[in-house]
Amino acid sequence: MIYETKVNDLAEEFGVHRNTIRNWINSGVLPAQEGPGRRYLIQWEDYKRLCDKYNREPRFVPDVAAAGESAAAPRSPVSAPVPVRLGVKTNPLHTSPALADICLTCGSCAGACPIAGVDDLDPRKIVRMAFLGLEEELVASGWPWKCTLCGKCEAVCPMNVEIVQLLRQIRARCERDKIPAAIRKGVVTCLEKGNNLGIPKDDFLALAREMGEELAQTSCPGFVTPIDARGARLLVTVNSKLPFAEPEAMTWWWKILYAAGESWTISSEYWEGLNWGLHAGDYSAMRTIVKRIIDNIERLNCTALLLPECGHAYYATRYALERWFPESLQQFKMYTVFDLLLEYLNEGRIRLDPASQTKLTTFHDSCHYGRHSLKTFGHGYFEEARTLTRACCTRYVDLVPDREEGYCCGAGGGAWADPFGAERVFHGRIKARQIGASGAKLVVTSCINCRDQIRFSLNREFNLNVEVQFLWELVANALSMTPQGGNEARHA
Amino acid sequence: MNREPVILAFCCNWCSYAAADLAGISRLQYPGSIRIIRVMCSGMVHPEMVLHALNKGADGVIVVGCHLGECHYIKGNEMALARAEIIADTLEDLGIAAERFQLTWVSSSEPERLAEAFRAMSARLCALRAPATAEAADAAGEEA
Amino acid sequence: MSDQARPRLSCEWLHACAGCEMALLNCGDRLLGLLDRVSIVHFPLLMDHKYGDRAGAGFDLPRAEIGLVSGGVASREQLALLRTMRESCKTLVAFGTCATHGGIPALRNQWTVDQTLRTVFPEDEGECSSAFDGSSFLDRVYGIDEQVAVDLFLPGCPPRPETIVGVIEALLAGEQPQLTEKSVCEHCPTIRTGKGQRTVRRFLANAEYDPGEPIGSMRCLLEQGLLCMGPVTVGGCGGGETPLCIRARVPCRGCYGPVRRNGNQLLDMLNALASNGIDHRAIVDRRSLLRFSGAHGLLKPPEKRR
Amino acid sequence: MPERTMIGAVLVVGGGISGMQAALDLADSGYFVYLVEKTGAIGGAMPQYNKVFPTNDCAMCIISPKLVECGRHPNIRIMTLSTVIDITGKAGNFTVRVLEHPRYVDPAKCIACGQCSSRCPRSVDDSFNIFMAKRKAIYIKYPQAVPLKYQIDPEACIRLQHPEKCGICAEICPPGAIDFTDLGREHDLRVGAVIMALGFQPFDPGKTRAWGYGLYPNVVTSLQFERFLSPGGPTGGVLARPSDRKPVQRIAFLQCVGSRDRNRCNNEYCSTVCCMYAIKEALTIKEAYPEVEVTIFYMDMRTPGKEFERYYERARTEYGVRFVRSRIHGVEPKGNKGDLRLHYINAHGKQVEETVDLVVLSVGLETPDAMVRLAEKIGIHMTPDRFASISAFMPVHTSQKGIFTCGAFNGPRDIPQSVIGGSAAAASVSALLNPVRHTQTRTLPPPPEQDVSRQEPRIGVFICHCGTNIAGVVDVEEVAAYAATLPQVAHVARNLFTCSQDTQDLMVQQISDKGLNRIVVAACTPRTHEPLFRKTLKSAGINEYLIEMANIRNQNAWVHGQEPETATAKAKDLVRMAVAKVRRQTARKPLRIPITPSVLVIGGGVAGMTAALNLAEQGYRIHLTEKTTQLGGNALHLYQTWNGEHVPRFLKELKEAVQQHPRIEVSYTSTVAAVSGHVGNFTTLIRTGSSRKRTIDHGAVIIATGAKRYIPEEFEYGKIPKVVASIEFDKLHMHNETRVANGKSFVFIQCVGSRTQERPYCSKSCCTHSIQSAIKLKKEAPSRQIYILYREIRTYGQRERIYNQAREMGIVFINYEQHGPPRIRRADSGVLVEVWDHVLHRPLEIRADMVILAAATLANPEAVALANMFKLPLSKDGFFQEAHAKLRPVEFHVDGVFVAGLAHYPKPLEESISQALAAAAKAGRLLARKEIALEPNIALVDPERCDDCALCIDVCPYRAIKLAEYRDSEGTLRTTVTVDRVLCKGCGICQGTCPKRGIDVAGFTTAQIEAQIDAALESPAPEGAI
Repeated sequence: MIYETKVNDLAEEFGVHRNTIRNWINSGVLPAQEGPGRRYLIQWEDYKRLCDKYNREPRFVPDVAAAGESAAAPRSPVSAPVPVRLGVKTNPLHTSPALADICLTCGSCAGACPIAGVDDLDPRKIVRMAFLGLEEELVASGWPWKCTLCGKCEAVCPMNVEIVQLLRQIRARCERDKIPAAIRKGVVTCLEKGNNLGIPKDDFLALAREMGEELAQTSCPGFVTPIDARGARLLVTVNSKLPFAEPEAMTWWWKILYAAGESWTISSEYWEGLNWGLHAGDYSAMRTIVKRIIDNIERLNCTALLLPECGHAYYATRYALERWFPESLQQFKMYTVFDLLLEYLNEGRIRLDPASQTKLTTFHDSCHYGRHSLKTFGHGYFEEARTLTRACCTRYVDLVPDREEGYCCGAGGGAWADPFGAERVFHGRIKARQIGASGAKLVVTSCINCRDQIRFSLNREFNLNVEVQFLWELVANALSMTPQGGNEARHA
Repeated sequence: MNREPVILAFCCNWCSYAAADLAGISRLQYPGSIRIIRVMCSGMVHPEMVLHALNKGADGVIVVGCHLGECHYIKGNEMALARAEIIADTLEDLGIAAERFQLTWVSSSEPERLAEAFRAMSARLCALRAPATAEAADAAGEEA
Repeated sequence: MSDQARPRLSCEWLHACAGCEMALLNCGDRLLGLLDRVSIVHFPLLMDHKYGDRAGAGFDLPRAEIGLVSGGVASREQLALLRTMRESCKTLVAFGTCATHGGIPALRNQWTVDQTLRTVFPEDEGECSSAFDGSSFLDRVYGIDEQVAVDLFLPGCPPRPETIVGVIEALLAGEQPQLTEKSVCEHCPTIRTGKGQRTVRRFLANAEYDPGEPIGSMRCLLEQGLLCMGPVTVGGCGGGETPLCIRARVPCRGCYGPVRRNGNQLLDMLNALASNGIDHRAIVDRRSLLRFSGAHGLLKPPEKRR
Repeated sequence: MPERTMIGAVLVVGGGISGMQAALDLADSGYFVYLVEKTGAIGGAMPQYNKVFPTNDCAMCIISPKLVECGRHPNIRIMTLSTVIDITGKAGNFTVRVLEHPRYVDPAKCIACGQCSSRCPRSVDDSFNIFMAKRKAIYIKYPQAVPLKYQIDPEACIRLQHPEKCGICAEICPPGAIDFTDLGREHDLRVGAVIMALGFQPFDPGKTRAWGYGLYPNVVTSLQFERFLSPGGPTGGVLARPSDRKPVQRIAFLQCVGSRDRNRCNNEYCSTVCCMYAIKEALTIKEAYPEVEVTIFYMDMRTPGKEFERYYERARTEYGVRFVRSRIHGVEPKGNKGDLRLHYINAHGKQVEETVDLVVLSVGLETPDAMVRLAEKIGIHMTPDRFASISAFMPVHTSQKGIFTCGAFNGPRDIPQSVIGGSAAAASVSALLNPVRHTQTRTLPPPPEQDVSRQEPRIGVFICHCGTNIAGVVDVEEVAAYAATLPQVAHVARNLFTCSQDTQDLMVQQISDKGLNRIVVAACTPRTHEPLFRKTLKSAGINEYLIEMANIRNQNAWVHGQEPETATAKAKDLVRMAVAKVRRQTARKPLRIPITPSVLVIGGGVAGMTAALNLAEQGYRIHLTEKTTQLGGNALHLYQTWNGEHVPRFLKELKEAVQQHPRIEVSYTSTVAAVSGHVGNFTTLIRTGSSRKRTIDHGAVIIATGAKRYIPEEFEYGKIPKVVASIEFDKLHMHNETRVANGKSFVFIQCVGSRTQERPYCSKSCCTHSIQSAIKLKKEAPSRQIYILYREIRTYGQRERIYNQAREMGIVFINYEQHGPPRIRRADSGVLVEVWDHVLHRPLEIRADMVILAAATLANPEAVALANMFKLPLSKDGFFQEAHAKLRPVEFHVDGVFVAGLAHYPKPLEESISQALAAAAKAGRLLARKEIALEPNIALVDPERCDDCALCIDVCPYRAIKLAEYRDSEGTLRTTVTVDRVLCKGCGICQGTCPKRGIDVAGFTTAQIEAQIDAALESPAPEGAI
């Protein structure tokens, strides 16, 4: 039985780009023969296997296969799998009814999840398995790691089942040597060496100073990278990926802080702005990393904190603060990027020129700043992001859907670092489709994972051909650097 | 003259007359030569009334009752059904085309079904007329 | 009373059997009284009377106050005769069911003249056939009221003698004769409950009854499943007593014609059966229900049926 | 409460169907009713609907007679634009402060001519059409509104906002009804009782962006969709996409929007009605547009009501509506052409993405905040779901004595439940205020009637413009001129709205001025409006039956809208036909017979006892027959109601109350042996024990014969002792029998014997019942493993709470619909149950200590005999078939007989009690009249023509025709056909049978029909006739 189709049709069917289909064909993931009229001939079994892989209802079902596939037909006891014995074991995942018991099995979560069906699993099945006590199977499964913990499932659940929490618990229960190597390594390195990539302190400090000098020469006269500036108001962390891979990206924030006349500092120790304890389900690591930041604030006598690059880092830190160090939140103010930028804008400390960006621009919500913050902390940073973006461009368009209903870029929850590239791209197909449909040529986001996924992966896989910027990159480029009396004075 | 066939419709108060009202509410359109006579039940219509109407020049007669089993009066429509057979027999004996009489069921919520029955009957009667008209035309031609 | 002074009675028969005339003669003593009061000016069955120029323009009939016409109209000659009767009589009575509704001869209306002739006089059976070319036949048998205005309808096959005399006497007295407009059932004493058989029994089947008991203890024949035409047939045969056929414990055959002048015995009977849930299709030849009233276009030849 | 301080008037708050029903029942039972409605017209939500399930009746058509009835009832005072501010006093004697907001139009003057509206320059969104159409600032709520009086929307009115501007309406209003100075008024009403029928509001899905409501034009709510389907709606009943008016190819219904959701809203309850209305809307589309693909996305199809399951099945199999068990998480646009994308997981767990043209959100019901506040103010307790808190045993009583409640304010419910609630509340009020019955009501004596039988017909023809409905198509003037040429027509008039109150007055005047004795109204349909005109004739002093209507609107102007000439010609024909018919119309008098003021209640279960007790409190004598030796019926097996109330205690009190009531006589081991008589005067033979018989005379009868339970044949029932039926389990559980006490693992299996091919109906109460048992088991020992194997969990309404509670407690719900029923095997020390999981699609194995089968409720087989005796229809499933599933839920077409409880259909206790009260209300309403007027449109024998051939006797479906014996003047025994005036319903089957026109239904005689035929065919010679 042969399924005859075109690359375009198949791409549409699976929601991926035709490049991805070609990649699959070329790499042998999808064995196919080139047929007449730019069509591909695919064996039904291969096509079925692909559908099964993404658990999609095949569009084409040959009559013969359909007869054998009828779901309503009673399954013969011979071929039936061994029944799951219920009620035999108690379930350690079962810590609260809100994690699974209350589930209506309505399917909302599975319908909303961009990677539902991958590995024949979806959020509903995960919840059901947890509920029915199939914990070992769950922990052994790769799915909780392919999941970006984007929380779309949770947002749509009519019963408020805490699916993300459940998945974190599953991740946490996984043997440490079984979790994806990159994440494990990141956490371990961070704990041992202070940052995920193990960048030595001297290298970092040298680079920071050097970049500061460059900035002073190009656009911010008199700028000096403030390191361990005691008594500075604001402690700013650094995502280790930046000094490692694109140091100039650090300076966008610096330029803004400079323009706003902020009193700020970077810590020479434990400057890492990532917290992969969250992704690893390793609460102890998470706590340790946050404690380091608290220590830095106390040591440098700061009164405010900014984790500038990463949605998850903000979330993990805020979460840890509320959970383990609630008193710290009394001592300093924790800014999101949006809070800080809006404060500058509203107080007139920075001025932005919308004409600096004329491309059709859109904003992509980071799950952690948006949905998760809304759910956990009671406020999602949706409108702030748009206010800021709109202030820096002439033409703006929203992605549909967005805000609370937005889709993950596909690289959250540590997935950018994980070895599940195919699933990550598959996940990102919806984001790519959204961006394509919006017609935007510039995508602005507030998280480095999102940026990287869209900029490097989705752009390539889906021929998006869009520019991707950090929000603060956009802001930095839109800054009107007219001489402001107080700026230098304050730096001096 | 191309006149629309005159059709008398006996509609029962509970279903078909109600459907005819609803056809109006729904703004369904049907031929303007239908004349509805309200009866309480399709079982009220004496076969003689059908013949009388046809003898008096109606082109067709349609009796419309509730669906079988749904008669407001338990079994009036079954009665109408039994009578429809004898009406058909009698029409045959009288040499009147069977198409001129019809019995059909329409519930109070099926205005479209009623309108369609009217339209269909009108069309059937037109078709019936077609050969006759042709003959008449021939005859007229001969006379001329 | 002198012949001159007495009102004149004219009697003519058309497509008829003479039964009605025989019934008139069968009224016993009252006939004598009647003969004293009328002058019979024309009565072909009883007395020879020249019709005048048969081949020419028409008939020459004497004028009369009362005209009785029996039989339906089946031929051109009968039609001409009827018209002459109409012209010559002041009050014209349709006499007997053939005159009022066509009667038995109107059973012919089921076929065309041609078919009738070919059936009755098959060509290979002698020369008789050639004698009838059929040209003198009308297309069907008519009740006389279909051709001329009729003043009084006196149905029956034949009408009851006493009723005939009663009608003539009433007319002589200048009164409107009282004829029942109700059905045979009116004076039928059989027991009716409204709960009948659901089937029609074969015609040959006998009614169930106790011969020793009076008619009034017999169950309604229709309810017994016998095809009794009583409900759709105008009464009068029993003269206010038990109808004649019922007296003989056989079902009414419908010989007085429909209970309402314009009624259709076939339609009414079938409707009565159908309404009562009786399988009317079990009737072998339904058109035989019009055996007495096939005129007025109620029976038609098959080819005319579309 | 001393009787002398009690007040025989009642306040009904809310003019929806429930409130209207309560008002009508009370007003006819001898109480004066104030019907307070906050909008400008009564009717509530129903007028907005296109059709109603499962009968598919046109909603407007079935409600409009009730609207009119309320509108003209001498003992109902409708107060529109009014709200209750405060209630003080106590049961029997309340003072209610009502604020009447200004209408700015004097209802006494307004003739509803519509000129104001047509000239009003200000258009605003019409809330009646859910903002999909416009209305003017001066408007009527809907065309058939009662009262049909215009009102000004002060927010929209230019004049009221800017005193110097506009005011056009006041300038042109013919009767000068506009009054911009109108002020609000406060009324203090003194009443003995209050009924709160506050109703509901549809959930607003715009509160969240997920469904795209308000973002994408092709996402609509079910109520909007209802308006789309409605012929009177914004599209005139044509289905088109809101965004581009293109035809629709694919429609998706999303269920549970605003219901069963604690995330996007706080409505945890099930809204009860959405499944059925979605099916109804789907069916309506499929009927009109069979090619449209319709999909309903749902969690559980909740179709537990009578005939609901068949409706669902019909939608699925006959009409091809697709049902997908999957809750849709959200709606996204696809492309920019208006298409919508749905992504969901199908029953097999596969991902599916679909594109549809239109998404219909099946929005739930909720109590408006204002109503919650009002309830709080007057001290009515509310449930966590924000509905009135009621006991299952007293389903229309609020926490405040003397204040009753009904309709959707008591929890989400459908129309029949609301109607039942309205009647039940009326019954409860009747019982409370019985001592002061008839003290506040008034009866208007009819004017003396003149005898027109010897007069030459003088026919008055009134031709209605119906605004532009008729006059916009038909040349009314021409028709009027023509009508004047018809013989015996003495007067012709044209009216803008013949049905308006002012025209009625005019008609009365003209009948007297011109000496008219027969009336033709050429207007709309007699089905809705004839009663109105009859009343007018009556008040003009001529017999109310001397009228005929020519239906020139519904059956002419509206169906030939494009052909004005044809329509005008047809209108003439219709008028001529009506004139021909009315000429032969004769005066008729309804037969008035006294009523025996007692009621026979058959069946001593909760329904029967409730009805008996209420009627006894209403002051009537009751005879209650019970076939067993004790009262209680099926409730004897019940332990608690869904919300945990203790049934045995309630039952004991009820039994005692019934047994001790002086006006109730109970016959045990008794059955009905024979019935004769008719409404108002039944005579019933009761057989007690094996031999004793007695005869009872009664005016009405309530059938409450209950139901029986299904004895399972499946699931090894009867073979494995640990497999038991739920009712047996309850007994074991109540006594804590060892199997239960020691049990660690319990499996409940639902739908045993229900929803099968043989019994395609849902037994309605089993889901709730099993869940309750499960919760109780779990509460006793939380370590117990409890599994409920189901097909659809049907915890409708606020019962959803216990479903949620059960899951929260860890009870496992497994759906066996897809993979087939569970398999039961005997195991060493218990039972092995194998079933496939509906999420994982894997087999599960449960070692159960007990398996409990939720067995079906079956119709009582004895119903057949009873149905035969009372000539009542039974449904296909053997339950009594009520007169109308929607609006006459306890009545039959046979008058004076009512049904309640399980005899009608399986239902939970509180619904049985409600229905019993409703049946009591109907019986009480009947008996309160003291005598009964029987409709005179019945068969009459013409002795001139009838000759007793007896052909008509057997055809009569009501056995109303008999042969009576009599002796004629000569003393001979003769028979004659007679018609029982009470039994005859006027169907005319006899008339269609009689070969001699010996029997005719008055008003539809053969002579009249013949005259109509002749008149119809009298029109200009049919040239070219076929």
